[in-house]
Amino acid sequence: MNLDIVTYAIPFLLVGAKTTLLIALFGIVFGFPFGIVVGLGRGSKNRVLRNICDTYCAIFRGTPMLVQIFVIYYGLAQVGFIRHNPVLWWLIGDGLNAAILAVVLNTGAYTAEIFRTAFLSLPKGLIEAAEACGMSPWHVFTRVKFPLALRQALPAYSSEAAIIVKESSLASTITVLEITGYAKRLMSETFAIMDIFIITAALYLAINVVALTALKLLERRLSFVR
Amino acid sequence: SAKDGVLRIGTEGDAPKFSMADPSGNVTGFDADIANGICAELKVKCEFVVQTFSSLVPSMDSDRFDVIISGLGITAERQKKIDYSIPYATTPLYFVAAKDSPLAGLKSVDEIEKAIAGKTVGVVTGTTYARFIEKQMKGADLKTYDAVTQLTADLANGRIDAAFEGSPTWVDFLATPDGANFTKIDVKIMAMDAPDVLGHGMGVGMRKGNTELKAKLDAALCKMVDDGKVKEASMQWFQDDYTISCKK
Amino acid sequence: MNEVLKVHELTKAFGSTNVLDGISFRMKEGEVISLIGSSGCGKSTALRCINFLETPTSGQIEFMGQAISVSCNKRGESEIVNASYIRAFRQRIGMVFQNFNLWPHRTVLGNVTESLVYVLKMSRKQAEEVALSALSKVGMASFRDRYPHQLSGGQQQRVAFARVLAMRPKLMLCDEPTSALDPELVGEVLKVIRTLAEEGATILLVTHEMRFARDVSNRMIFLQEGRLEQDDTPEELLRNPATEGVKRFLSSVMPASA
Amino acid sequence: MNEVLKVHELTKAFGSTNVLDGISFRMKEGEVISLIGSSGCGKSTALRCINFLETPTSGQIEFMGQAISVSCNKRGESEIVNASYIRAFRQRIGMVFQNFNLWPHRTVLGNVTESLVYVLKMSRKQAEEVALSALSKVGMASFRDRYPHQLSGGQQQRVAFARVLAMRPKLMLCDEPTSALDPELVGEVLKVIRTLAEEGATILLVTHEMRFARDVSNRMIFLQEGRLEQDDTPEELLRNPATEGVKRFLSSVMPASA
Amino acid sequence: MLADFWILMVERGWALALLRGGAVTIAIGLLGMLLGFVVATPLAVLRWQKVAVVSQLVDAYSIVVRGVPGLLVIYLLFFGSVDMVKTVATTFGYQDSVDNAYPYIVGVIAIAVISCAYSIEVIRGALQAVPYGLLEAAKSLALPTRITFSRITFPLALRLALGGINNVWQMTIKDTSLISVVGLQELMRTAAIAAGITRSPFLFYCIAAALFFGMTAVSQTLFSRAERALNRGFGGR
Ligand SMILES: Nc1ncnc2c1ncn2[C@@H]1O[C@H](COP(=O)(O)OP(=O)(O)OP(=O)(O)O)[C@@H](O)[C@H]1O
Ligand SMILES: Nc1ncnc2c1ncn2[C@@H]1O[C@H](COP(=O)(O)OP(=O)(O)OP(=O)(O)O)[C@@H](O)[C@H]1O
Ligand SMILES: [Mg+2]
Ligand SMILES: [Mg+2]
Repeated sequence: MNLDIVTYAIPFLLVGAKTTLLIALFGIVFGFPFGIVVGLGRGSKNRVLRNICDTYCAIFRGTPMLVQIFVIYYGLAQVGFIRHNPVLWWLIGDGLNAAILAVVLNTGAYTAEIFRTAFLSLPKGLIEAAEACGMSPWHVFTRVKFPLALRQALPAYSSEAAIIVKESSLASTITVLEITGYAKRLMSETFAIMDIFIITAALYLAINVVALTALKLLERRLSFVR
Repeated sequence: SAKDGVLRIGTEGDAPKFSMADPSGNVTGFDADIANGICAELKVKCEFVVQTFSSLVPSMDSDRFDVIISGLGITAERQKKIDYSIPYATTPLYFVAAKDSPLAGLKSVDEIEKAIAGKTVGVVTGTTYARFIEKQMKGADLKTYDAVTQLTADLANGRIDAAFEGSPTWVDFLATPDGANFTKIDVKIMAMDAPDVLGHGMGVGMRKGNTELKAKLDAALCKMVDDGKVKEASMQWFQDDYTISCKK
Repeated sequence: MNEVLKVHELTKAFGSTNVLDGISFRMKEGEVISLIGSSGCGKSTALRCINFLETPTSGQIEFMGQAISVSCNKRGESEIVNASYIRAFRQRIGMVFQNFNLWPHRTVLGNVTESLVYVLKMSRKQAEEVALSALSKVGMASFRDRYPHQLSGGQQQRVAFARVLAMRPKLMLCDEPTSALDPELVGEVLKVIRTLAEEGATILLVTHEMRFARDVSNRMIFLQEGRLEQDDTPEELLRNPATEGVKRFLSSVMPASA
Repeated sequence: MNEVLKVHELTKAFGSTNVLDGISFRMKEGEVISLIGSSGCGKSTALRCINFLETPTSGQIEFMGQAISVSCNKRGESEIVNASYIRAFRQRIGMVFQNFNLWPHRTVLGNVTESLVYVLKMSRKQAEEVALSALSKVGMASFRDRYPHQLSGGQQQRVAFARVLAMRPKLMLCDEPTSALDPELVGEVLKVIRTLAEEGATILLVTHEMRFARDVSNRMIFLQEGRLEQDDTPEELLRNPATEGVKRFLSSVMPASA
Repeated sequence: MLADFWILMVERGWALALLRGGAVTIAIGLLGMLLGFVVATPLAVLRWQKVAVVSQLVDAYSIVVRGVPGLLVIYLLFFGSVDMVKTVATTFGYQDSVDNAYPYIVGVIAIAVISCAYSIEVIRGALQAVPYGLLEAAKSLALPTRITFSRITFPLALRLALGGINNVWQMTIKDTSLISVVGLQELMRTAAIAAGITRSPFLFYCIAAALFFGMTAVSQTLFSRAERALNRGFGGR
């Protein structure tokens, strides 16, 4: 690997890493609770709510995220109403906001599936025990359902977190200069495709190793014998 | 080349007018005409391999094909990685802005540089244009796009104040309904105006160190420039002559 | 004395099989009733219907003057009238499950304090005190920091009992609360139940131990295949079994006392 | 008569707490032994150590002449000598769990046939016949197509018992096999166990029901806090408790027979 | 409008090209996913049983592959091996067939390597969630390890893993777009080329999305059916 290129590229890529982290962080912070709510919606007794959540998940899991991000950024921008509504335009007018929105919507759908099955697999008796002592549905959820489902869902969710970090790279297609955005620019500039690509991958790996290890430690901390 | 009698050519396939792969895999466009011309000169058969831009160079390195003909701009930076033939053509570059924009009527690069400070300018990645904006239009806020269609979409949406692209793009865009509100800023920028950033025009890319192939290609290209084949192709696709004359 | 629970014509079917077949009985404050009957006769189901963990097919449950009734609508679905009472019911009705259902992610203490903090809204400190006093009544206070999987069967059962005990429910539903306990501990639990009853709690328990049932309860209810066959004082039921079913059941139970 | 099981100096510690403290006893073919003791004294752990579901800290288990021993190496880890015998042991030792552990995704019949097909290599048809005959011994044959969650507690326990019964093990370890059963069924199980013993099986069972233990067993072993306090015939143990612990335990159990 | 569409799709042949791309996507996605799953299962079991060294290696593999962009995996696999494979193939005189088949092989392997890493986590998580007592029951009955796994552990874990596997599958089918770098014209790449050349990105990306959606809709019904089957015995909820 050419050392010149490494020293030239890294400062740019580090600037990009900040944006990547920002998108991923927002993606997780908003996407996680959002996904859980949708997951609950998919298990709800209310048929309308269930169908809405099912459809949402089917669409966002069933289509490429690239297309989702395009539709949100380029497609919605063609709708006059959205362009003239300040709040909506703030949300999608700016590449970064649109990227975060897309990441949240996308990860929400996957998270929902992870948690839906986790909730489904909880031993019935444990929930009945909570209901039987008169806990409110909210407390049944926060004190019993969620902690148990979280433990079951963590391994799969850790993958989802890594995916969020990586999918944030699609933001580069809507002009956001995160790691991949800079990488593309550097590649076309220098044609040192492999070198830059490997540095880029190393950055993603570094971020994800931290994230995955943290989640693994959390998983270990929360584990119990069944 | 790896196979006798065949020249394998890597190209993007999704660049309108330059390199267009049709559904059955045939490639047409300016790049294809250049390639076919070269093959005719060398008396070999052309074989196109369509690849994404980012995998063109690694693919050539691993001998998936022999040369890249995909409108590659020649720059010193890139020459560290691959060898180029002589430049054979270059597209004039223009800024485009909304008709009612203060940029619209400007007459020189210096005026543009002053007026564009604080404004957003879009270019397509994979070109040398981003470097040009960064170096020559210091105050501008640069946005990069993966494809021309995205650049023009954002221009039409009003997310960017101006866009910087080759002339062929603008001929098409300004003719569309979306393009009706926009105008070319009448300052023609050529690669030769700023060779250290914009490079020296388009060349054929090849693996480093293959002097024999380079010599053959240079000769073939030079012949094509001289006898007007390049001009012919350029006129056909761009209705303009982008040829760079061949320095012997 | 006040009437605490009134079960009226309680029916429950799983699919096409009737598990409970129109059961009616009443419980007064401070009463202890044992529900007896052979395995699979519907005892657990009856308890679970009272706090609506299982939705009855039809019938009415009246608790502390509030009634929830279930009727069959035209499409054959059960419709609950006053479903909003259910949480209020459950807050004052405690349930000890046949298979304990301790929360595996909480310690012994956590299992007990949970409902104190989140249902009775006690402060954590107060909850711990209450929990520990409940745990020590069943000899489990020293296990406070263990997780359920680190306990023996009998220890788990006692924690499950303490979890409900600590809530001081008006009505306690105990599904075989002593099945995993040694006779010494059964005696302890018997004492606890008696004290509770004296303090005004009402207790409905399922048990297979006739001796225990006789010692602890004011009345015994015998179920057979979902039907209530006899509802009497222990003495009366043991002496004068009302039906053949009761007689046969008892004969295998207490050959000595027969 | 042949010696079937020899437990020698069995010790088990969880972390720093000793749960079993050097237990030794022997069982001859056709013998039924009841393991009694208060909750948490280590009965279940003892059973689980015998078929190595729990690795003992040290000690030796000899079954049908084959011995597996465990010793502590220098680093304080348990080392099993002859670990390869474990499967052979388990093939001929059946275990009824305190909490049943029925497989939720298999029907009642499936739960029983599984080991018949895959361990005893019976054909599926033959396995079903054997399974049904075992199930009918505990009155569960008619539930063959139900899933475990559709059964009452006592019904689940009986299926768990039948699952082991069908295997005709040489040694049966039963952890409170009648805790969820009504007295009538306890009598049935007692009969089954007696028949098994007569046919040459050896049975080690944990129970809290003294009457049942007395009726069914040739010997009773009393554990207290992991130590074996007495190993005697039921009559002897009930009449002459060897230690204070035994005496106190029994006094709460059989006030009538004391 | 409709006429334009007709010309674009039928006369210029994009419809057929998209379908062909879709077929490549399905073939590579399906093979890659299956191969990945088949390899992931034993690895997840080793990881679950905490087999020394192996389990650390599996962990490292899964963290690294999940941690780096999928594109790198493909780049390295393809450009790292293509020279060597070419030399070997040329020596044995199969250069042409290898040239043509190799991108497909690498495509499948790369997708398998990626999906495998994700599947491992899903399966491991599910295995860990199987109540231990149920496995003890199998042990105490001396069921052979293989049978215990195939008849008890796996079906129980599969029920818990199904949602996660479904996620991995949905992700994998879309990850096939990465293999375009080895020169395969799968669905997304075909759409991208069409979008670029015809300057109708919206039309083509949306068609691609619709095709993906169609594929996942089919797989979704299969998954739902499997879920219902595996939930037998757990009571409706
Ligand atoms: N995993 C564990 N970690 C720590 N202590 C444990 C663990 N498992 C069991 N124990 C303790 O070991 C002791 C013996 O448990 P065991 O299950 O053998 O009791 P038991 O005699 O079967 O009681 P019971 O009649 O209540 O079932 C108990 O005090 C229990 O708390
Ligand atoms: N989900 C279900 N589907 C079908 N039948 C069920 C279901 N749950 C319980 N049953 C049946 O209902 C009957 C009553 O069950 P219940 O649990 O109330 O019995 P029980 O009296 O508590 O018995 P035990 O003393 O054995 O616990 C049993 O025959 C059982 O098989
Ligand atoms: Mg019951
Ligand atoms: Mg026990």
